[in-house]
Amino acid sequence: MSPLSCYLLVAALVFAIGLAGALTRRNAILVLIGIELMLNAANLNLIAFWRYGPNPAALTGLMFAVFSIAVAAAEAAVGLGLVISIYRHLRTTDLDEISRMKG
Amino acid sequence: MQGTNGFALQTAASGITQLLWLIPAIPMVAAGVIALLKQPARKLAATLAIGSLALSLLLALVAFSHVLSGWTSGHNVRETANFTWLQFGTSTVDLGWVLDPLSAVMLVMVTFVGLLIVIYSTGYMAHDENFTRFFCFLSLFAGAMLGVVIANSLLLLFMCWELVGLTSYLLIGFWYQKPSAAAAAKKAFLTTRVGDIFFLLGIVWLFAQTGTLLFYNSGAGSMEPAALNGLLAAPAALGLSAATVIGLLIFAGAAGKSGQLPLHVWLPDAMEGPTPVSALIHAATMVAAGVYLIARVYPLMQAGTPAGGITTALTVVTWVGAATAVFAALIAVAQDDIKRILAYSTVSQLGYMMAGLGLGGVAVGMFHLITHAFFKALLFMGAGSVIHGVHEEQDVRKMGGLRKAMPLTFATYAIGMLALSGFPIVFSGFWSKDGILAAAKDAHFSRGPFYLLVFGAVLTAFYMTRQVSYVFFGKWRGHGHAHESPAVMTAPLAILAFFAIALGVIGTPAWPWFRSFLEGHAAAIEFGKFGESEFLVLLLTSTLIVLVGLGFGWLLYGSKSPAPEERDVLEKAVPPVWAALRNRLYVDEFYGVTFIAFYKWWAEVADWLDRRVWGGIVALVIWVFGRLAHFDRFFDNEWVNGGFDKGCEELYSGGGLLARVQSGRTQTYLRLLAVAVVVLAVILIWSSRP
Amino acid sequence: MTNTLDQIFVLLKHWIIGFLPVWLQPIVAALLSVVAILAVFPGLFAISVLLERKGLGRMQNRIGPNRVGPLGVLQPVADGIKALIKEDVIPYSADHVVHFLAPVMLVVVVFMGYAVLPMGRNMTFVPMDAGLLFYFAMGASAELTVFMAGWSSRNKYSLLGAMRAVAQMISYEVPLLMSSVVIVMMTGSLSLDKIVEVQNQYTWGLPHWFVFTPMGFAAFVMFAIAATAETNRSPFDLPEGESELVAGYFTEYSGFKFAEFFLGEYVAMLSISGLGATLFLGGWSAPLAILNVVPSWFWFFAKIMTWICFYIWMRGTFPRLRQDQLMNFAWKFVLPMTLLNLLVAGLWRFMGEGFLRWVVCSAILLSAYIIGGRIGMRSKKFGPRSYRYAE
Amino acid sequence: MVIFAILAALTVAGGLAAVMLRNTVHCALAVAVAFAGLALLFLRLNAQFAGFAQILVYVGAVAILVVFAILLTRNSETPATGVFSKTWLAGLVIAAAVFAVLAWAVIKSQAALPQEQTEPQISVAQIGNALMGRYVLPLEIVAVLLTAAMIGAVIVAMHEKGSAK
Repeated sequence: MSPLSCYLLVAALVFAIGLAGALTRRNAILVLIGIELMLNAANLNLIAFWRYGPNPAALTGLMFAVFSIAVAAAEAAVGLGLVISIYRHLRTTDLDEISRMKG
Repeated sequence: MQGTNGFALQTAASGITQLLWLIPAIPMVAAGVIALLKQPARKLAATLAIGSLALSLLLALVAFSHVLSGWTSGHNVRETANFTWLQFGTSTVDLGWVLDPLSAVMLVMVTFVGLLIVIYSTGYMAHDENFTRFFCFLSLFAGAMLGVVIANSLLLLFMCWELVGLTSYLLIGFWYQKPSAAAAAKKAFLTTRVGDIFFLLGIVWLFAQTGTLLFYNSGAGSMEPAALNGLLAAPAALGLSAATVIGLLIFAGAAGKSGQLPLHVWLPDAMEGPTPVSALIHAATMVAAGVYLIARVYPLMQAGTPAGGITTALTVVTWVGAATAVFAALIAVAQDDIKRILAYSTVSQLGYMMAGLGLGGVAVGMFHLITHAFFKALLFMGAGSVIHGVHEEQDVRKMGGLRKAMPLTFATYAIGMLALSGFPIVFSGFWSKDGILAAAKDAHFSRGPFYLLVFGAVLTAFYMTRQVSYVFFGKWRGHGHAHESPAVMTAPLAILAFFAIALGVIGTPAWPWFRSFLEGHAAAIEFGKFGESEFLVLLLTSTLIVLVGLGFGWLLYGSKSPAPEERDVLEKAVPPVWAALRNRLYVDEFYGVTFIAFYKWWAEVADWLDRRVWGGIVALVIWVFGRLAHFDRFFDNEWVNGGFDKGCEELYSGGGLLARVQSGRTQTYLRLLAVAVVVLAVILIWSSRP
Repeated sequence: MTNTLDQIFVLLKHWIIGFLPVWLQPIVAALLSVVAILAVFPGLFAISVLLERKGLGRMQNRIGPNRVGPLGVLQPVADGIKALIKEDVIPYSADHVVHFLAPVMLVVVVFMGYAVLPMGRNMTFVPMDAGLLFYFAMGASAELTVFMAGWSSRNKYSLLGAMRAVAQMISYEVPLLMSSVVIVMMTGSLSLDKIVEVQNQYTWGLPHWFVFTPMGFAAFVMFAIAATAETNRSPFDLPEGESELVAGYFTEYSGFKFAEFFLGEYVAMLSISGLGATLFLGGWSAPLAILNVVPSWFWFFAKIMTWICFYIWMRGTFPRLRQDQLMNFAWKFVLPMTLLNLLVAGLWRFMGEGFLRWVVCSAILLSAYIIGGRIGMRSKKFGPRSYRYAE
Repeated sequence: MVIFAILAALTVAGGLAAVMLRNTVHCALAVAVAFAGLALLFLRLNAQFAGFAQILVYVGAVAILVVFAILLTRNSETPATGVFSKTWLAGLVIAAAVFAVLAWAVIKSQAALPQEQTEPQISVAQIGNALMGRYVLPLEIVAVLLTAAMIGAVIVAMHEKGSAK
């Protein structure tokens, strides 16, 4: 059981947890939280691979993680803004009730 | 004249040559700007048009002086500025412009006359509500023509050529609310198109043969010995060399534009346009374009001249020209519309130019072109002034005695008329026509053209006299009363009148300045020539001709004033001939019964095919399918429908099932996504395992 | 001699751990540093509280605390005892866990900030490569604790106070970061020790503090303002504006928890003053070359206390802002100015040595501030206080 | 290894709490804990910069944002109805499947994974140089993205009458 695989397993677990949250919760905000968790799990993977990868000096994985953190911040801002405006229009954030886009 | 041999080629482009493109560009830009103006901005539009043309004139003069200085200092200028426009594969299409005596002279003439005409039309069109549009077209027209003049590449020339065609269409149909104007515009456009098709064929062939469309390119151009010899060597159909055939094709285009015999029909109808337009088309720009084209490609036309004779191409040119000259002159005799008379005279004069080109070389034809440009512009603007003065009346029989009403117009018009009919010594027309006749006289292959041209000259003098005496002599037969035109219209007349006289000086046999300038050898003054016998003979002959024409005309029409409804003198004399001439020798009708009728017949055939044959087939098919459909319906009702309805229900429920997937629930989508990820990952790992 | 005096604490630490087995030494060293920090700063907290109360008293023509001990110097002790023996009331409907966690976490994160502050030559607890980043990370997590406190005590005053506090802290954290980025640009390092090192050199006996450069000074002003707001000090103390919401987010706290908040707030003040001193005022470096005989740690604490006095003075002077004024000021004046500051810093960097860059940069900044100030004053967004809501 | 175990446990616990707690605000706080744990894991991996950035961005900003959103959408109180959607079982199963696949992949490919090696010493200066040199284009793009996101968020969340906040 090499340390890298430990990190990868933890990341996988966190990812699965986030996915479960995103799939099972009703509240849109909590779905967003789950998605954030998934993103972070991915970041953990990136950094772990960078750390144990063949060429850490290249900084590739680290950079990727840093950028994805920045992008995730933007994503959170927009997502929550959307949730708020949805709430303003529909008076709810319950995803089971929000199905206007029905085909 | 031996093509380019007379020239010490000098292709190092000087500054003015580099800037030559500005001359057409300025009016075109002005046109573009004017097009953007609003209707009320009349002053600005006029200023722009005049200013741009004045600028072009300035540049043209600079260019001319450059050429002139080069000539006087002994070496002859032919400067080209070429550039590659397109490149496909190994072959390139080059464009460029050339500055040599020919183009220089044309530039000055076109810009000058054009400028005068534009100034004139500010007065003539003053009351038209589409003032700005008119000036936009006018500038564009001038620009296009200048482009034709400077072009050093057959392709560039063709572009501007087509532009000229387009603008002529726009201008002739300027009063498109008049159906006749619209029709005339269409006619002009289509007729010239016929010629242009051949022209284009010639261009393509030339390119295929020589690989270049440049005229002069320091030895590599298509008008230069190397290419020409190649063309001569290349055989074409029925024993003609490629050079000849290409020359003829190009001539067809020229004939279209300059209204030569088979294609002249559009020119008289073009009178439907505003008079300044007629002046511009007939004097300076459009019709001149054809003649200029022939002059431009002259080396090609006369390539491989047999000893002491002329080439096939030039022979054709000559005969067509001469025929046109007489033909049009005949028709002109029997016209009543003041502008139509002038139109037909233009056609005939163009015939002269062509004949001159064919027989006497560039110099002769071009000289007549220049002089004619001036006095024909003069005549047209005079006619315009008359029409303006008598309240848009165009029938000469409804005029008369105007010499008192509008003296200035009368004076200038008389000068123009005398110049046109070639009154001896003082008028430029005399010398230019004289040159042509001289060339025709010692044409070796046949005397025919000479006699034709002489006859045409007589007729010219005759119908001009008729017209003038109808318009200016006798007593006033119109209604209302005539008034002199404003100064803005008469001033250009005066200027043109001056040139109509003065231009003769540079073309006398004694001092053939123009010829030597064009052909590029020093001009010598030798009054001795006046003494030489054959010159004197010719002089006397043409004088005689003119006097006969004038006298006959005066005899029949002078100062007597028949009432409009009264029949014409000639009509009384020889009714059938008169009728024929009156109806323009039935050319239009001829076309009507031949080409147009053919097309009509063909259309009917096609129509019949459509109705009967194809229609029948279609009907048959329809019937068959109808039967099939009946059978099918039976079949359906009995067997299919049951099953089909079932299937529909199935599909419907299936759709409902699918629709449930599209539930609008984000989580559902997310779930599907995750499932897909799982499946893909499994596939990936499975496939990648050893 | 001076050197020993300068390094006295370091030597002390080494002397102590000298007695211990090697494997124990690093742990004990860390523990010693922690203990030192935990001892010194609460002490400073007590002093500054006393200072504040007396100073404010003087400013308001009162004597201030004067009962406990000579001239009331023992007042803080009395306060501490009182806070400790007071009953710890927890509202019935409160969210107990969070309610308990909030003050603890606040104190923790605030103290963690000290880990990277260089308090003297070789006196940085953890000389970290990304020290500044670490400090701000801690500062950012303080906001969460404030929210926890406000939300957990199920009281609308607390909640409102918390929201105000969080909004204000977020808004002013941006200029705070930006203004210190200027220093980072000039030193090319995030490590606070490095920053101090750069400033610890002298020409003609004068130090190279960043406050003495144009954009450094501008950043210093902005930093001071932002720091005041970040620590919810007057005039930016709306979150605990007693006239509007009883005591803001710690309304429902009493006894020791309240003391923790109180402590946390002052310690945060001290630490952010320390950061400011480190960034702009040359940290532990002496103000004049000749004064290097005085130990470096003295200068550090001296600067902190000066800053504290400045705070107290401001509190005694300025009236409180309105919420909208606060926000507009943050986003429409402070932030743009700090951004401009960044540009100027870049300019400074690329104009190279010489007298010119001084003129240009100061000119740009000066004009910007004058114009911006004028416009700001004219607009009623954050202009001079208007009483349209009062009457 | 022990420290790693602790941190991993902390992270996973935080994540689980965030997903399972009934009270929304508790979930937010728990997720903040999870973020912090991840940050510490980053530090464990010598990714100092990334770790602090993680704290600064997630604990400092995203968690606060989430909390704000919760309060603005009146979600701070525990809902009376179930907090899990009707189809929670399916979701759970799928998540489990995903984890199973991932774990399987990791364990299967253990041989291929690179082994332990010397800790890379990365100074912030190096990262800065990389950001300004090799990764300057992504940096700029991210900057643009963040600006756009900020504006977009403001516009989306703004009241119709146009007063922000």
